[in-house]
Amino acid sequence: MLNNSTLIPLMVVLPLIMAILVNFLHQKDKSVKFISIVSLIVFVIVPVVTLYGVHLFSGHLRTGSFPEISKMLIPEVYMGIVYSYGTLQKILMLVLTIITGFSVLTVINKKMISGVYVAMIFISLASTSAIMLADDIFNFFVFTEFLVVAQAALVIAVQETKSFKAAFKYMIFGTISGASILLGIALLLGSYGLLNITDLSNAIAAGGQLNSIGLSAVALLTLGWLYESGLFPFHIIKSNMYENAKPEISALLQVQSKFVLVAMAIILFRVFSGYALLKSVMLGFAIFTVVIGSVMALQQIELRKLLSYVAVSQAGLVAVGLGLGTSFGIAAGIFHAVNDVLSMAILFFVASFVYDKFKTTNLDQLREGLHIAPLVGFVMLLATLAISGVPPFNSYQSEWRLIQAATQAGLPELGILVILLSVATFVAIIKAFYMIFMRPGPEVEVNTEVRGTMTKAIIVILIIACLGIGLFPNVVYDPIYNFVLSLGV
Amino acid sequence: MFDYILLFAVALSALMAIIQENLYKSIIILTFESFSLAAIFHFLLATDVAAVQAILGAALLPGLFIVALYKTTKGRDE
Amino acid sequence: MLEKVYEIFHEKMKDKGQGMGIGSALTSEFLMIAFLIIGTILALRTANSTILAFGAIIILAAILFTVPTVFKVEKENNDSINLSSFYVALTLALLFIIFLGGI
Amino acid sequence: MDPFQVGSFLTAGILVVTGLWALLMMDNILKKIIGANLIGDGVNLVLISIGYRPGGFIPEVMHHFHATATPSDYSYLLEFGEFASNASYSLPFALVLTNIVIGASTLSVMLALAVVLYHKYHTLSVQKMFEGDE
Repeated sequence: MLNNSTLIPLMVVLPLIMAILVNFLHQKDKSVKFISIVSLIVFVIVPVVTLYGVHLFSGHLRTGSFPEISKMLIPEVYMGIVYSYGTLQKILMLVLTIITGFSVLTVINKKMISGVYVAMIFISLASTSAIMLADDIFNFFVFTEFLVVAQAALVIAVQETKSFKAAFKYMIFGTISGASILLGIALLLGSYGLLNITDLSNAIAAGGQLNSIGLSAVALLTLGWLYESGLFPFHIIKSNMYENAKPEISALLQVQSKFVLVAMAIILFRVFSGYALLKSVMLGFAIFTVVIGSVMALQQIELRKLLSYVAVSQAGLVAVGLGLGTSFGIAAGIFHAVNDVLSMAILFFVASFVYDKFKTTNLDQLREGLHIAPLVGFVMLLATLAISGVPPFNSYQSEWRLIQAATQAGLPELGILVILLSVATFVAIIKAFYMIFMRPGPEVEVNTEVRGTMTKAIIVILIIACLGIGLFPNVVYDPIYNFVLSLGV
Repeated sequence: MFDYILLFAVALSALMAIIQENLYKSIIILTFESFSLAAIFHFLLATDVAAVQAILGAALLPGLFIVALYKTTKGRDE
Repeated sequence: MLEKVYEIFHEKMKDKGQGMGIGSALTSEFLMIAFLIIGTILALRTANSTILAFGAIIILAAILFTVPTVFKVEKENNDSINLSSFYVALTLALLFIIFLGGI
Repeated sequence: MDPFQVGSFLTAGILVVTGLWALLMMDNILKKIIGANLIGDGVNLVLISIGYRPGGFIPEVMHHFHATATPSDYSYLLEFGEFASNASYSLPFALVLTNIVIGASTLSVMLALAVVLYHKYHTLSVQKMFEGDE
């Protein structure tokens, strides 16, 4: 396990280098296109060929015990950033890079290519991978800040007033959450003198009961977690971001925020292992987000807004699994994150197709789409079934495990709530499906230039992936479950 | 003694910068706050941070704010 | 009974599309009610059965008086920055009370 | 704890609370951004105060210690133990440097957005911007 794997930092460094490179190549569209396609292939290959292990930047493996608490002598502090790469990171990295690739391909196909735009996508990819890999709490913080700026820049690039407003709100609250994460880190550093997550977790576990400084740090970091994953008080801001980005970028943004949710929750569980109240609080916020998200999704008459709220409520469902706190629940939550990201990406790509083809995503103005795009309609129907947990698809497997985990954790009521929520999600999206594709009425204006071959290929590939995971869930689920067991939270 | 006065000055000027109605004055007070903070960093034995904070707080930050304010109030006059 | 509820929703949603709109609003209304009941049971089950009984009755009364809740939820979730700020401040205070107060 | 350190923590608390108040309650968009800046300053001050050691010396400026130095060769250099027990703790300084740079870049993006939003709505009031018609 502890081999010093040199390829691990490439997952963060390569996207950053490529971002700088394509940023310089502004307005040279052909070279940007070439470089992005080549680098995307490399980004997908790197997680596959990397060996599991840890990478130590300028550090050495700690031998022996961790330092005494509250004693900040320099020789005893373990400096140097550590990245660790396990099975969970491999699965998440693969899904993330593949969906990033699909997003960039759609962007290229739409002739919206621009060096800065692709650079921002690459920076957000690098930040998300660093957040998932980092075993160092300050490195994690730095990349969350990068992620906020890059995501805001992706939304700003739409150049509409609403997107400016959404990005401004996102950055204002990003300041609060960034400050609260850093303050939490500062409190931990002050009382334990450590930044490495493994060491910190050992030190806190050895220290016994958390004192009031540690508890304040828990509160502050929890606020940061709520912001990064778009749970309750920040759900409006997050759904505004999804709604006002281009739909193919929203497909990327929701992947990033769900994976950051998982990564940061795992960091919190590892650092404050044995502190049960944290998990209950997470569960409370998660349930609230899920319900509010579904209720809001049911009210919408605009496709992108509807999908945004569905994405937020599904993020809440992932957090429900994590908040249950048993290893079965955590594994089910992470598995649901992977599944949900795939089916949600299909829906956002469909929204992208609809937006290009019919020039609007307002459901009141759309009708009779099935004659124009039968394949897209069929795939959207399948994706709707997938996201609401209908058996042959992947979400069924994870939601079934979520309900089982809730029952095992002694909260069978949560199982009922999860079933109700999948029904609500189904109603919300099937309403959109009916209004776009089935509703009779006069012909709508169609942009005949848009053929959407790329989008169609992407959604077909993704729905096949959904079906594959649904038929063989253990290929994905077993590594996740073993990883969660090895965490021992 | 001087360092305690600086701490007091930072706290007071932060409050003043928020309460102040005139935005130009508010930015000048903010610059003062940043610069005093740099001095406090020096007294807290972090000289390198103090240098960075002094450059950012005294030059870059008010510059950005003044440019933004100029762009916005000029638009109002038109 | 259901016709009456439908009438209420019809009245409230005159400008927001009919038919399917009302159907989904009703779905979300039932979801809210289910969530409130299940949430009450979850939160109070751990305390003791007397509190659970009283709490459930209070919540049922509250539901009866606040139906339809959906429009209130929608009003509380608009895009305004001030409302979000209020909820963020509330959450920060709540987190500190929960963790430091040790409830 | 040293009284100066306590004073720094208190000042940092005032900065954070003031900034949070401005960020959440103020209507003017530039005041909100000033509040964001103040929060960042407060957090930086907390971090720097953690590293403070009363009566110690500055690790970066005074070269009392060099990694390859031995006391016999360089008699004017301190021994490692003496250095380590007297110098202020320099890890937070690195964190603060990073945070200052991130804060400055975030601030500039927010200011640019404020300017753009001003040109759309011709007001600095956030209330009017976010509740005006689309």
